[in-house]
Amino acid sequence: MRIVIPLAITFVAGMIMVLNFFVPHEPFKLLGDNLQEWYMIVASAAIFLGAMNLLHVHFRKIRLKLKNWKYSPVTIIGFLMMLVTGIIYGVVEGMPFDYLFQSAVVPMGATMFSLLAFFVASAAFRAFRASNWRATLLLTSAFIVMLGQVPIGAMIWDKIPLAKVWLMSVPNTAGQRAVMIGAAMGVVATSLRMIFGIERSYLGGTD
Amino acid sequence: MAGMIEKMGNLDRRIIFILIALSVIIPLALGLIFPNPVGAEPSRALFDYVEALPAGSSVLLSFDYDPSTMPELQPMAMAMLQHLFRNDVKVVGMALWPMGASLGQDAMSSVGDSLGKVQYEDWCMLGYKTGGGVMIVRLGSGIQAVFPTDKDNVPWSEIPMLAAYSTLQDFDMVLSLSAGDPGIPAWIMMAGDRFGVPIGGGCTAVSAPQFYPYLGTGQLVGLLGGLKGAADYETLVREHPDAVGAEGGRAVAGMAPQSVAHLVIMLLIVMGNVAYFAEKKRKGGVK
Amino acid sequence: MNWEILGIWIGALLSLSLYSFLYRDNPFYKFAEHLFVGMSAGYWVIYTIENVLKPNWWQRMFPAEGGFQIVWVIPGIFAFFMLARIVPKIAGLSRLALGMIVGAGAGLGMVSVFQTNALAQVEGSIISISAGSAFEMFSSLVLVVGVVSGLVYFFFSKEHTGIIGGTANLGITILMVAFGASFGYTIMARLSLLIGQSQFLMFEWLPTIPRILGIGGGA
Amino acid sequence: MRRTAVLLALLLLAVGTVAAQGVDPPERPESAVEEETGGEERPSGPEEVVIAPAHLTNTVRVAALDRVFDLQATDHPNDAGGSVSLAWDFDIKDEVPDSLAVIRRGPSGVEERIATLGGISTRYTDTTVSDGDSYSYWIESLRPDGTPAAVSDEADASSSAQWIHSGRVAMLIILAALSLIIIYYIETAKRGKKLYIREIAGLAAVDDAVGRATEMGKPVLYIPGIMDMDDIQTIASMVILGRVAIKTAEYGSALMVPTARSVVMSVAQEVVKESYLQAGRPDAFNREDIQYLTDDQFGYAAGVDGIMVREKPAAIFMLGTFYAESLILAETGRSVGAIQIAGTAMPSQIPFFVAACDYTLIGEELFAASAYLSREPKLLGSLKGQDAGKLFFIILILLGVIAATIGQFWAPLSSVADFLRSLVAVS
Repeated sequence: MRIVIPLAITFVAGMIMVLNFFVPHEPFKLLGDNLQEWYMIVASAAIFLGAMNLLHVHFRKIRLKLKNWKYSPVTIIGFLMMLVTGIIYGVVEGMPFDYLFQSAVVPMGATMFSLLAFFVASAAFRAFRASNWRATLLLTSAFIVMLGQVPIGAMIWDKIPLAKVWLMSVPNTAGQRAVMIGAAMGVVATSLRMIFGIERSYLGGTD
Repeated sequence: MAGMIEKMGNLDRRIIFILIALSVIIPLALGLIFPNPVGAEPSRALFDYVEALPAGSSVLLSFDYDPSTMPELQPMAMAMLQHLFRNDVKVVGMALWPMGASLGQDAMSSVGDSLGKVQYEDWCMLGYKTGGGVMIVRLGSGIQAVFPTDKDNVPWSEIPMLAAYSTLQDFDMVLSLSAGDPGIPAWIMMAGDRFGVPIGGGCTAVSAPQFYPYLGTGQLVGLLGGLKGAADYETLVREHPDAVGAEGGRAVAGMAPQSVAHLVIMLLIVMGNVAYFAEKKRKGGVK
Repeated sequence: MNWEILGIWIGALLSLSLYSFLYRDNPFYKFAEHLFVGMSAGYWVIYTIENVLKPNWWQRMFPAEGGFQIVWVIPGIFAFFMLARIVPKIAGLSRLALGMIVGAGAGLGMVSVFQTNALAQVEGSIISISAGSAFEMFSSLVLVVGVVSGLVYFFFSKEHTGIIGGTANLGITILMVAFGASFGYTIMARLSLLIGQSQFLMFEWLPTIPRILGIGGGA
Repeated sequence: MRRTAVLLALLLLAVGTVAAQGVDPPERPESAVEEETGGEERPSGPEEVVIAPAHLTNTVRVAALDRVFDLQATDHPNDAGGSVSLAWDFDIKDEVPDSLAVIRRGPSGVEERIATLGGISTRYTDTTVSDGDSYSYWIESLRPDGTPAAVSDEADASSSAQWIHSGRVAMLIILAALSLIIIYYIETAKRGKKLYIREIAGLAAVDDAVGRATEMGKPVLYIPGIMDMDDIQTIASMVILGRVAIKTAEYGSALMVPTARSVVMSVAQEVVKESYLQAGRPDAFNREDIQYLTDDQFGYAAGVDGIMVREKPAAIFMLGTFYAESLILAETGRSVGAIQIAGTAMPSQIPFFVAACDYTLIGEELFAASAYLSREPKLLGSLKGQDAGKLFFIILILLGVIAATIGQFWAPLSSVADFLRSLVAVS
C-alpha cells in the first residue's frame, strides 16, 4: 500500500499529460491544463522544506561548532534578512527587499557567472592538447571557431568566419542532433518506466 | 630553455587568470574599437526576416533573461527594437523571466522615445508571468486571460493597440531573447511547433550551438548568438540606408576586449601544445 | 546616506570577495559565499510565494471577485502532503506528492522531448544530398553521416566492433568536432560576462571612490 | 538482432499503412502545407465555408471595404471546441482602416459586435461560441469616430471538439510502438534473457573513484544537477545516486549530496537511506550530508565550490541537468584533485565536461548509466528498446535521404521522401 497509491498517482498524472497532448477533447484538455498548474504549485511549495533544511544544517553547525561554523550565522542572517524584508515590505521595486536583491544578490550572481571567463581559459589551456588525432580535431575546430568569432579572424583570412559558420551549422548540428535524438530515446524509456511504475527507487524503497 | 618550456605546459592557472583579467581590463580602459564585418550568418538571416516584415506587422518580443546576462542580451534588445520601430512594426513585450520585464520596459521606452514611438500605440510591455512553456500554451488560447493588465497594471481594454490581439497566432513572429530555461526552446516547442508562429531570437553564446539544429529545420528563422550576434545586428541596423538616429552600439564596443582575450586564449593553447610536444620529444628519447 | 552609492559599494565589495576565490579559498570568499547562499535562498522563498503560490494558487482559490474555487484545494492537499515530510509520523504522505510531480513531469517530458528533440530533428535530417553546389552536397552528406554515425555510437546492446565499431568511431569523432566548435563558440559568451562585470567595477564603482574621498577631503 | 529487425519492419509497415490511410501519400499532408504557408490557418476538409455574396452598402474610401476579401470562418482545428477561427486578407496598398469590428449573428438571430481590432488585423479567433450551433460572421471597417464605413462578405461556421489531434496521429503511433517495444524488451529481460551492454568508460571508473575516496579517507561528492524532480535527467540521476550510494555504503566512505531543489533533496535522502539499508549499513547514513543550498543557480555554484575546496572530495559525480554552472563546478573540482565523472544530456554543457572531467557520459549514456551499474534486467531491456528506437530512426533517415536524393531526378521518389518526413512532422 505504501507504494501502490503513489505509483497509481504517478501513472494517472503521466497518462493525463500524454493524453492532453494527443486528445484535444474534454476532459483531457481541462485535466491536463490543471495538472500542469497543480504540479508546479506542489513543487514550489516544497521550497519550505529546503528552507527548513538550510536553517537546520546551519544551526546544527553552530551548535556542534563544526568546521567553519563561524560563517553559518552569515547564511542564517542573509536568509532571514531577505525573508523579513520580503514579508514586511513586499517585492515592489524600490523597497528594501528589491534593494537588497539588486545590490547584493544580482552582482554576486553576475560575478559567479563571469568566473567562467577564467575557467574556460584554464580548461582550454589544459585540455586542448594535440595528444591524438581525435583530440587534434577537437582542438582545430575549437580554434577555427574562436578565430571566426572575432573580427581579427576575418582580417587574417576572410573565409574564416565562413568556416566557423560551416563548423557550427554542419558538424555541430549533426553532433547535437545525434545527442538530442539519442537522449530523447533515454527520456522516453525513463518516463515510461516511471509512468508504468517499473522504476520506483525515487520513492525510496526498490519494491 | 627546455625547463622553461616544460614549466609553460604546467602553467599555474592563476597566471592564466591574471592574463585574462588584463586582456579585458586594458582594452576597456583604453576604449579600443575594432571593425566588425558580418557574413552570411544566422544573424543576417534574422535581420533579413525582420526586414521583410511589412509595416504594421506585429511582433511579440519576449525578454527571457535577467541582469546576469545583460551584457550579451540587452544590446540585442536595443538593436532589434531600433530595427522594428524603424520599420513601423508594432511590438508587444513580455517576459518569461521575472526580471526581464523591467529590463524590457527600459529598452522599449528608451529606443521608443528616440524614434518617436508611443507607448500603448506602437509598443507595450505586458510584463512577467510564471510558468514558462505551460504559460505559452495558454497564450495560444487567449492572451488577455494570461495578461489581464500590462506591467504597470493598466487594464488590457485601456490599451488601444492590444485590441488587435486575441491569441498568439495574431503575431507575425515571436522574438525571444533567451538566457536559458525557459527561453527559445519553450517558444519553439509551445508556440512554434504547436501554433505555427515563426520564432526568431537571440541567446547567450553558450546556448547558441544548441539552437543551430532548429535553424536547419526552420523551427527558428534566425538567431543572434552572444555579443558577436548583438554586434552583427547593430552593424546591420546601422549599415542600412534608413539608419537615422541609430545610437552607437554597446556590443560593437565590447568586441575589442573580446578580440584581445580570444587572442590570449589562443596563444595559451599554442603555448600549451608547444610545451606538450617539447616534453613528448624529450621523454621519447628515454623511451 | 546615499542609497545608490551604498548599493554600488555592496555589489562591488561582494563581487571582489567572490573574485578572490580565483586566488584561493579565503575568509572574504567564505563570507560572500555564505551570504550568497542565505540571501538567494531567502529570495527564492519570497519569489515562490509572490510569483507562484499567491497568483497561481491562492488568488485562484479565493478570486478577487469573491467566492471559493474548491478545485484549487487539490494542489493545496498535495502541497500539504509534500510538506508532511517534516513530521516523521506522516512523512510517508510525501510520496503521494512526489508521485504526482514525477508523473506529470514524465508525461510532459516524454511527449515534448520526443516531438522536439527526436521527431523534428529526424525530419530535419531527411534531406537531399544532391542539391546545390558540390560544397553544399558535401555539407549535406556530412550532416547525414554525422547524425547517423552519432546515433550508432549510442548503441548500447551491440558490441562496437566491425562495421558498427567503425561507424561508432566515426560518430564519436564527429561528436568531438562538434564539441570543439561548441566550446570555441562559447568562450565569447563567458568573456562577455566578465566584460560586463568589469564595466560595472571600472565605470560605476571606481568613479565613486574619488567622490567619497573628495567629500572626505573637503571636510 | 534479427528479431529487432523484424519488429522494426513491422513497425514501419504499421505506421506506413495507418498514416497512408490518413493522408494521401502523393500530396503533402496538412502539417507540411501549414509549414509552407507559414502556419496560416487555411480552411480545409468538410468544414469548407460558402462565402455569401457581397452586400456592400458603402464604398467610402476612408476604410475601403473592397480591400477586405476572402473572409473565411472555420472551426478552430484540434481543440476542445467552443471556438471559430476567422481569417481574411486585405490589400496593403490602400489606406488602412482605423479599426475593424467583428460582428457575429448567433443561432438566435441576434447580431452582436464581438471584437474591435486594429486596422491591419487579418485574423481573429472567437472563443465564445457553443459547439454545434451555426454562426455567421462579417467584418465592418470603422471610421475614426467609430461609425461603420463598410461591410465585408459574410461567412458561416460552427465549432466542434476533436477527439484526436489530426497533426499528431503519426507521432502517437510511433510513440506507442516505441513504448511497446521498450516494454516488450523489459519483459523479455525480466524473464531471464541475457542482454549485452557495451563498455561505458566513465562508469567502469565508478568503483575506482569510490575506492580511492575510501583509501584517502575523503568524501564522495554527488551533484544531481540544478533542475527539479519533474526533469527526466534529474530522475535518471536519482536512480544512479542509488547505485553510487550502495557503493559508498559498502566501501564506507562519506557521501555528500548538495541540491538546488527541495524536492530533489527529499528524494535524494530517501534514495540514499534505502541504499544504505540495502547495503546493510543503515548506521552509516547521515541525513545532514544531503542538504539543500539554494534554488539560485549561481548561489548554488558558489556553495558547492565552497564545499569542494573545504571538504576536498576524492571523487565528484556531476550527473543530471546542468547549465552554465557546469564548468564552474568542474574546474573547481579539478583544482582540488578529485576524480570527476560527469554526465548530462544538455548538448551545450557536454563540451565543458569533456574538457574538465576525467570521464563524461554523453547524452543518452546518462540514461544508460543505471542499467550499466546495476545490470538489472529491466533496465538492460529498456536500453535494448532504446536501441530499437534509434535503429528505426536511422532507417527512416537513410530511406528518406535516399528517396530525397533520387527524388531530385525522379519525382515519384520525392513524394516518398515527403511522406517519410510527414511521418515525423508534428503540428
